[in-house]
Amino acid sequence: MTTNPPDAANANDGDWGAIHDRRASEALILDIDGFEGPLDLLLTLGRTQKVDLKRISIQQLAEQYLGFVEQARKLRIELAADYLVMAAWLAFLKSRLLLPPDPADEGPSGEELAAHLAFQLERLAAMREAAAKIMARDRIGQDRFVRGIPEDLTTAKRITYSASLIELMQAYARIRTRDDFRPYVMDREDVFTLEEALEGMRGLIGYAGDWTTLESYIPEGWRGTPQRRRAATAATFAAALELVKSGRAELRQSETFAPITLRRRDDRT
Amino acid sequence: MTDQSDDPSLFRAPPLAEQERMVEAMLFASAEPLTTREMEARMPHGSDAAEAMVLLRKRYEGRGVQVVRVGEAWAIRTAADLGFLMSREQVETRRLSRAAVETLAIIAYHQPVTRAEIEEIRGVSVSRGTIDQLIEQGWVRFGRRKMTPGRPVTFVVTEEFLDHFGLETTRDLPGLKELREAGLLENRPLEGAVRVVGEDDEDGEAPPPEDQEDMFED
Amino acid sequence: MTDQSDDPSLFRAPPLAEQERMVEAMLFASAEPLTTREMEARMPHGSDAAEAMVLLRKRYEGRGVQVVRVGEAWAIRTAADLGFLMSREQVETRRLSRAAVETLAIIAYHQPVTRAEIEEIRGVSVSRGTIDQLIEQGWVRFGRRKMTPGRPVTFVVTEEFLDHFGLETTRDLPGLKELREAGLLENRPLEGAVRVVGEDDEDGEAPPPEDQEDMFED
Repeated sequence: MTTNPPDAANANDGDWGAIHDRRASEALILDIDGFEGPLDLLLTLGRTQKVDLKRISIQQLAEQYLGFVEQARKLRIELAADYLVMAAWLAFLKSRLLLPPDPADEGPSGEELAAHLAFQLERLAAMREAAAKIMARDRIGQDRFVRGIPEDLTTAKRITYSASLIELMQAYARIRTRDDFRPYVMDREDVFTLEEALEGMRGLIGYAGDWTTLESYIPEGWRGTPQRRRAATAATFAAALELVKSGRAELRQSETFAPITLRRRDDRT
Repeated sequence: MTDQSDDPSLFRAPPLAEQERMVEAMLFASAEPLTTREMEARMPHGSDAAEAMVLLRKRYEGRGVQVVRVGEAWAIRTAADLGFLMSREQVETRRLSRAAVETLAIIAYHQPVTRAEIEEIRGVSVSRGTIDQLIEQGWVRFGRRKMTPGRPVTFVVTEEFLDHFGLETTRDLPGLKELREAGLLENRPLEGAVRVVGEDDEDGEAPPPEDQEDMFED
Repeated sequence: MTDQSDDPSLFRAPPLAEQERMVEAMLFASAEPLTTREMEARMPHGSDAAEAMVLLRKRYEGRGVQVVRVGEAWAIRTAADLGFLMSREQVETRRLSRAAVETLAIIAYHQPVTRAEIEEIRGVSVSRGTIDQLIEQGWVRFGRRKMTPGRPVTFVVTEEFLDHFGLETTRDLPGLKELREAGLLENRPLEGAVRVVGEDDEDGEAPPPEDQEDMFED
């Protein structure tokens, strides 16, 4: 008893063309790494239709592609995700092309989608051809040559600086007479800023449950010269007002020019 | 300095024949193309490099070396038919991958073109390395950003590309006119068309459906 | 190549004009001078490079480039009278920065002066670049080291400085009183002269006011 292996039986059933086609598609599958993505594969499949790309049957192409994916699956070849995306889309396109258009459907019709795919294939094929034409041109270093002993066409950039004697003297005078312009100088050494005062008081106010004089918040080192004391007093007073405003302290003065005192404001009362 | 300024020769440009000698010397000396402006900057005051170039170009017609235009610049290159003599000078250029060659062609024909547009045409994502390779080769550079959402960068081909492939301008790309007439240089995205790449494209968005008809009417 | 060897035209030397084109292209592209023998080895069989060279030499007579003999070999070189086109110096004049003018003034008035002293007088630190710039310009040079601890280098102004500013010696520089009398003291400090003391001051306090007059009375 002789039994043909199933493959051979199938081969006998089909005609030569079918075998040829199958072999070709298997060859494609084995060459899957050689493809630059699904569009490239479609283009290759499309070429088997042996027609002008403009008149390619997208429906037939979709079937070829789906057949290819099917084959790959049978041969347990992992296809990259984008090949599967293309397969799903082509299946959708095929159904769109087969069914009568649904007037409620938004977006392009199946024909429009098919025409666009044909355009994409044609464009890709055109770019391939153009690339080949470019690469076949007379190229530098192969057909055309540049000067073998180029000379340096140098451009030395020299920067010179200009300055006049007057500028020089004015600059010197400016440096040497800086002190003459003291009124214009912001001397920060004797400035106690509101920020500094606030920072200091925020740290201390928590402890001031009882009325404490504002003066006691003036930091050490700012009570000496009148100038410094004045600056620090003003800043501390302003900072105290800020704390009152934000509800963190209370301020009290018994009479005009009497010492100003403040204490923490207890939220819970 | 002042005593020389009376010398009229300083204010008279040299004869054109002399200017022709000058542009000839400069173009011979330089391996890179030179613009007439660059040449004029080196020539005596009042010189007209462009006019001198007309003479020079004519002089070298049919010779073993030729004066060629490269974009805005000029260069002297050996005649292509004599390439066989230069086997010793031949430079082994790194073979570009198929992806790189295609990408280069797409940039040349579609420039300025965004990466998303290149991907749309090729149907695959363009690896960073492919464009880097072309930039490194000196054939591609960044163009202006596109004024579309996301302001994507664009790519254009360089003067070196033109020089390398013997093109005067990008208008001389082979088959450009036919491709344009066939509408194959258009970028016409279609809503609902398959997108196998470009989930992260900002500029790859298809236009809203109401614009669609317009897109096809050009 | 081998399949072409049957072609009878290969055994007939090309016309001399064609040979002239060939030697021209080879000399242009070659990185080193070529002997007629080397050229002939590359040319079609039966060519006479020496004869082609006679034509080529004549053709380039009086041109911007010339065919010259280098030992036993030939090369194309720029005509000697056009060498000036190859190198060009572009001079750009810039205004000296405020920091540089001040530093220069201090060096002029106080030389020899150390960097620490300059900083003390200016009230701000002096960047390395500022002094370098003045040295490069040729206005300042290194003086003798000071015989103080650390033996710091000093800076002095150069002859070129005196020349540029039209001074015979630095003693000619006017003092503060003269500057004031000459109306050279501005009524108010220039914008930016307002200096918050201690901001970028490394050396701290400016010298006490009583020293000031002395500095000018030399």
